[in-house]
Amino acid sequence: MREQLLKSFVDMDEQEAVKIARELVETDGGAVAVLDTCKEAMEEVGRLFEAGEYFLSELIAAGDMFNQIMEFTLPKLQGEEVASLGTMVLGTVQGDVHNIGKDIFKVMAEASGINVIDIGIDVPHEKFVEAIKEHKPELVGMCCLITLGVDSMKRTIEVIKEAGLRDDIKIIIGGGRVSQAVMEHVGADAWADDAARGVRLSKELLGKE
Amino acid sequence: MREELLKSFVDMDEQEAVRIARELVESDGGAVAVLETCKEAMEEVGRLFEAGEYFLSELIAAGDMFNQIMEFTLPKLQGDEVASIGTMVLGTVQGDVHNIGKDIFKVMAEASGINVIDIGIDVPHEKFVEAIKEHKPELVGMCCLITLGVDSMKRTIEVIKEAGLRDDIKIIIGGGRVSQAVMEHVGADAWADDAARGVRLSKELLGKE
Amino acid sequence: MVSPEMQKLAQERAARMQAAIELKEPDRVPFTGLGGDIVAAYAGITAYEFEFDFEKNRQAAIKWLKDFPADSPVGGIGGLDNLAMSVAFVDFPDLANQFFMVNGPMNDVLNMKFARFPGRQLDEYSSRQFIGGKNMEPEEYDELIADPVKFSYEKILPRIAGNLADLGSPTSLATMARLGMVKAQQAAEMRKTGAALAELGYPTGGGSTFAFAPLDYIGDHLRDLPNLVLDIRRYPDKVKAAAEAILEVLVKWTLQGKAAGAVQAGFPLHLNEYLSPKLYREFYWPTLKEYILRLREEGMRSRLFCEGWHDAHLDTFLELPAGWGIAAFEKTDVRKAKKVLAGHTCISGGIDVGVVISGTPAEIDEYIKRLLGDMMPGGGFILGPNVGNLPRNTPIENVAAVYEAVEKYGKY
Amino acid sequence: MAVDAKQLAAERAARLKAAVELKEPDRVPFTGIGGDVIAAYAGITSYEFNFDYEKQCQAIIKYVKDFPSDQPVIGMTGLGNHVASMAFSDYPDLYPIISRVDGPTNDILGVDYCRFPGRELDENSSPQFIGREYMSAEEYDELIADPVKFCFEKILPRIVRAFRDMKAPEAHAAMARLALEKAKAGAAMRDMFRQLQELGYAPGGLSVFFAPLDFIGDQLRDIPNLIKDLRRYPDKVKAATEAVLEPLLKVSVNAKGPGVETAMIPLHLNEYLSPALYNEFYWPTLKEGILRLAELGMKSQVFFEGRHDAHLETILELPAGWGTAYFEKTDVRKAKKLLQGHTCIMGGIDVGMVISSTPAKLDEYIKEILGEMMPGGGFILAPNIGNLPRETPIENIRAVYEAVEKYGKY
Repeated sequence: MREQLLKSFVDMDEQEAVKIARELVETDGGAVAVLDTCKEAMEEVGRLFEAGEYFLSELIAAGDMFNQIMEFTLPKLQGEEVASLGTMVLGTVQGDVHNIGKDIFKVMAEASGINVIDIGIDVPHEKFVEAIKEHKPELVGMCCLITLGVDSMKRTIEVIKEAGLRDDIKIIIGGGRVSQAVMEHVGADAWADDAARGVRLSKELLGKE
Repeated sequence: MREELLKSFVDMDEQEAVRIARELVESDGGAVAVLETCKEAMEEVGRLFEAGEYFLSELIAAGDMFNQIMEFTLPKLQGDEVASIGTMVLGTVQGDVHNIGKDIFKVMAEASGINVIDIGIDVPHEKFVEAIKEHKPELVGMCCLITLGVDSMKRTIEVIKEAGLRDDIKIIIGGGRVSQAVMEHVGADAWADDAARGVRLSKELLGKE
Repeated sequence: MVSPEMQKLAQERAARMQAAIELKEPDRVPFTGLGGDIVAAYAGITAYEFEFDFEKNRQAAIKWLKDFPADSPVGGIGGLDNLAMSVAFVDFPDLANQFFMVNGPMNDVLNMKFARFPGRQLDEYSSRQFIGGKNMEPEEYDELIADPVKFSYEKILPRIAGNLADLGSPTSLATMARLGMVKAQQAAEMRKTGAALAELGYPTGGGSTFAFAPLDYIGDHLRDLPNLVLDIRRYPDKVKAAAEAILEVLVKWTLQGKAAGAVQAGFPLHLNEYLSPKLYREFYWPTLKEYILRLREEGMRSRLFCEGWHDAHLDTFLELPAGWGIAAFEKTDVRKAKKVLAGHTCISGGIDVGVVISGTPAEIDEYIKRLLGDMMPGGGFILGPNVGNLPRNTPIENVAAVYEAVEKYGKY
Repeated sequence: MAVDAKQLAAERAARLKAAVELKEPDRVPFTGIGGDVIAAYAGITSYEFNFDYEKQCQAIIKYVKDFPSDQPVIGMTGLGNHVASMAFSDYPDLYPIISRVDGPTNDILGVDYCRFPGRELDENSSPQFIGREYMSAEEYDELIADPVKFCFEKILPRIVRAFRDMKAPEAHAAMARLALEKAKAGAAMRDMFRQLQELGYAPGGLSVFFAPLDFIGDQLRDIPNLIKDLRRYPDKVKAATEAVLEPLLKVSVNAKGPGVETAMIPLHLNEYLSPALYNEFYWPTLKEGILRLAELGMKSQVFFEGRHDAHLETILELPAGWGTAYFEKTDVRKAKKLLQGHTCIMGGIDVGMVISSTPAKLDEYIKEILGEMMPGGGFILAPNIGNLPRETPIENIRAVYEAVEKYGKY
């Protein structure tokens, strides 16, 4: 059953994957099995994306399937603690109000076991600092779609330094306009301009790859 | 009954006048009686207008009553010829497309027994000549509301002269902007800037006053 | 740039008008000047060109004013009253006034039922004409009374504007955009004309805006005059209630003109001539009077152009406070009006256009001399034509005779 | 206009034309680089740049004077109003006033997907498009039956606050106000284009064409929904792309005019789609659009946003000399190997470098890119994305222009 769920999920066969997951989750220990299989499937989809075989269309479809299945699986997991790889505070920087990139990344990050705290779009610098103090995350993710975000990221990281929090966290920047040069310019630890790469690098920063 | 009809008509009591006329017209010879009384009433309204006691509002109301009563009276008159005191060709001159003045005058002129041939608005000079040849009227009425009409009237009368028809007819000009000075300027026989005066002078020109 | 002499001339002209309005004796009799279709003829252009070509219109106005200077400018693009549209958009102060005067190019966009323009519905030498019609049924009085703005927008506008017949359609929305485009072009032209007039020594500030007797709105734009006259008999209470409801909307509309800098409101009176004194006092005058008083509270003067015969209603002016404004007369003899209104109302008009058309220069000189002799003493008088439109082929020597006579006999 | 300005304009136009015709011009045509930085360079806020026509024009003229290039760099002052362009596609004379939403227009219309500095955003942010789902999946059939009528009656009221009730006076007043406002903007633009002509820039601009699937994705269904539709309602999506093609072409023709003979085609969904989905849903109507535009006398300049590497070969299905491929993330060197002599290639300057690098490194960077891309012609140097942020170091920008001057000669 797990094999069929994994295969249908990775092959983007929505009806099939949801059908099998519904059956499996009813069997005892089924919920955990479904969750792990879906995580594995999402990882496989990410790998196919980075290999250039899958594209954003597949990432979005996968994220949508993952959410559908989690809707009837997570309630059954109340008992067992879901092993989380770590916590990430995620937000789109000030002046940028796009969220499409952030949302695709969030689904995949959660699917890979990262506990994501989403603090929204157009996020002022101080709000990042408050979120870091409150949730004590290992990771901070800063998204931006337009080039204007580059400067916001730089200023946000400076404010985090001034608050003496820089060394407690790893910072990854993401979005259409980031690159190695931009990462060095703003002083972040990693960059990704697609969700799959972002999840992979986040796990590396958590020392989990 | 004729007295009551005449009084209610002149007093602008529409319901009453129409009611009495309906009754009277059923009695034999009633139709002619109703027609004569209404004509007399219209003449009285015209006189009150020229005396400054009645105004256009009364002229319009009288014209409206006259038409309502004629609707059920004329069909009954088929037999006896309605004595007409003369024929008039009536039109608004070229370049002027107003008809409100012409329409009020026409109702009163017909009510006073003049057989009016209405040749419309914005009437080219030649059309007046054709209408005169066709209907051989004793009278020609030219209306205009705007000052532009003054010149059209002048040119129309010149064209009528050239067609050798000037001496067979009498010409009366009417409308808001005409006056004694304008009448002499265009070469007409009479002028009137209100319907009541227009009907009275038309009858004078027909030698009927 | 406006030369100092022209600025001084503009101030003199403005002061002359103001003195007359304030019922005083100015240095000379203020003269509004003659104009109309003749301005186009004098410049050798057709009525069509005068209505549709702003540049030619401006040149014609400038040529006319250079040869026949007066105290207020004449010429410029005119239009037909489109009050139903101003009422429909009265909640949009930046637009309501822009839609009131429909000129040639605007009518090409709107296709108004009442409009007749040279070169379009008329030959290219005819003057533009407003042909009213019945746009409302008697059964609709209650709807009009309940909300004149909503009624004018939802019911009347689609019936009178060809391209707004189907509100909410692409055509109706496109029409409004095109109207905006035409108005934008015209705003630029107006500025150019304003500058040209300033250079000819004409005052630019403190202009006049539009106003309308509430009952005339029903007569001209809703029921048509004959029907309204009959309505007054058949539905007196509804006609009165409608006039009251419309008054509120029209005052709001005129005050928008004040906000844009106007100090005077001009009323064209139409139904006045139709009504007996009794009907005039009962149906027409009450809301018109309140309108004038409300404008006065806001610091605005009114100018009433009493078309046709106004003799039977002259005394009603005395119900207004002295100095309320200007009464312009078409047919009522200004001498007769002066006897009733001297020292109370500024009187305007006096020159019978018929005389200018058909008289001789000598007769005209005598006519103007006698007129000024009777009217100038005591001030409070503005000389002008009884009707604003001289036909194209009015003899130019007659026009010159008028101006010369005013020059000769106009000094106080 | 001074003689040398006219001559300069002719040279620039010829330079660009030669590149598009896959020849070697005298110098490499350079579109210049700018964006939000234009306002910063003139010392005004983005809000002022987007809402004050005079300040906007002065800022552009100041920037273009100091940083001359082959096309005037005028920055981005608004967003496309593509649903309105389609809804009114039968009214070509309205195109100039309804096709774009700038700051003042948005104040009048209230377009749902617009965010402007000084309004929804802080005063130094840039205008942003935040679309959402404006059409439900059940409405595909209506869209297919009559896209223009559907866009007018159903979508316009959902995205434009002033058109919530199309019958209401507000909607009609908005149209009149829009025209009046655009006339003010037009007057300022005419004045700016006059000054640009004196600086040696021929008047003109770009028409626009929208890939049918992008129109559905961006303007109607929102991208995530559209992508799911590809699996759930494949036939309807395909039929919809064919149905909207005709009106979209009509919009491009409405925008055509003197000096406006090229249609800009910004792609969005290309980067999202696998080759299979790209070839089944996206490319067929985009390709037909480009071919039909050519028939209508318009060249295409396709802006391949994001990574287009997986679909690069499809460009070879177009006739040689069809137009220009403007790449954001696809490496122009890689594109050149495949498309040399077939397609004019545009791009090459990584905006990230200009923001973060140093003048010396940028000099080297431009030298290297020009060395590889100029030989054989058919290349236009341009930034990979059109918007340099306010804080971009001016010395970096100057370094780019100087490097192009130095190394740009054939």
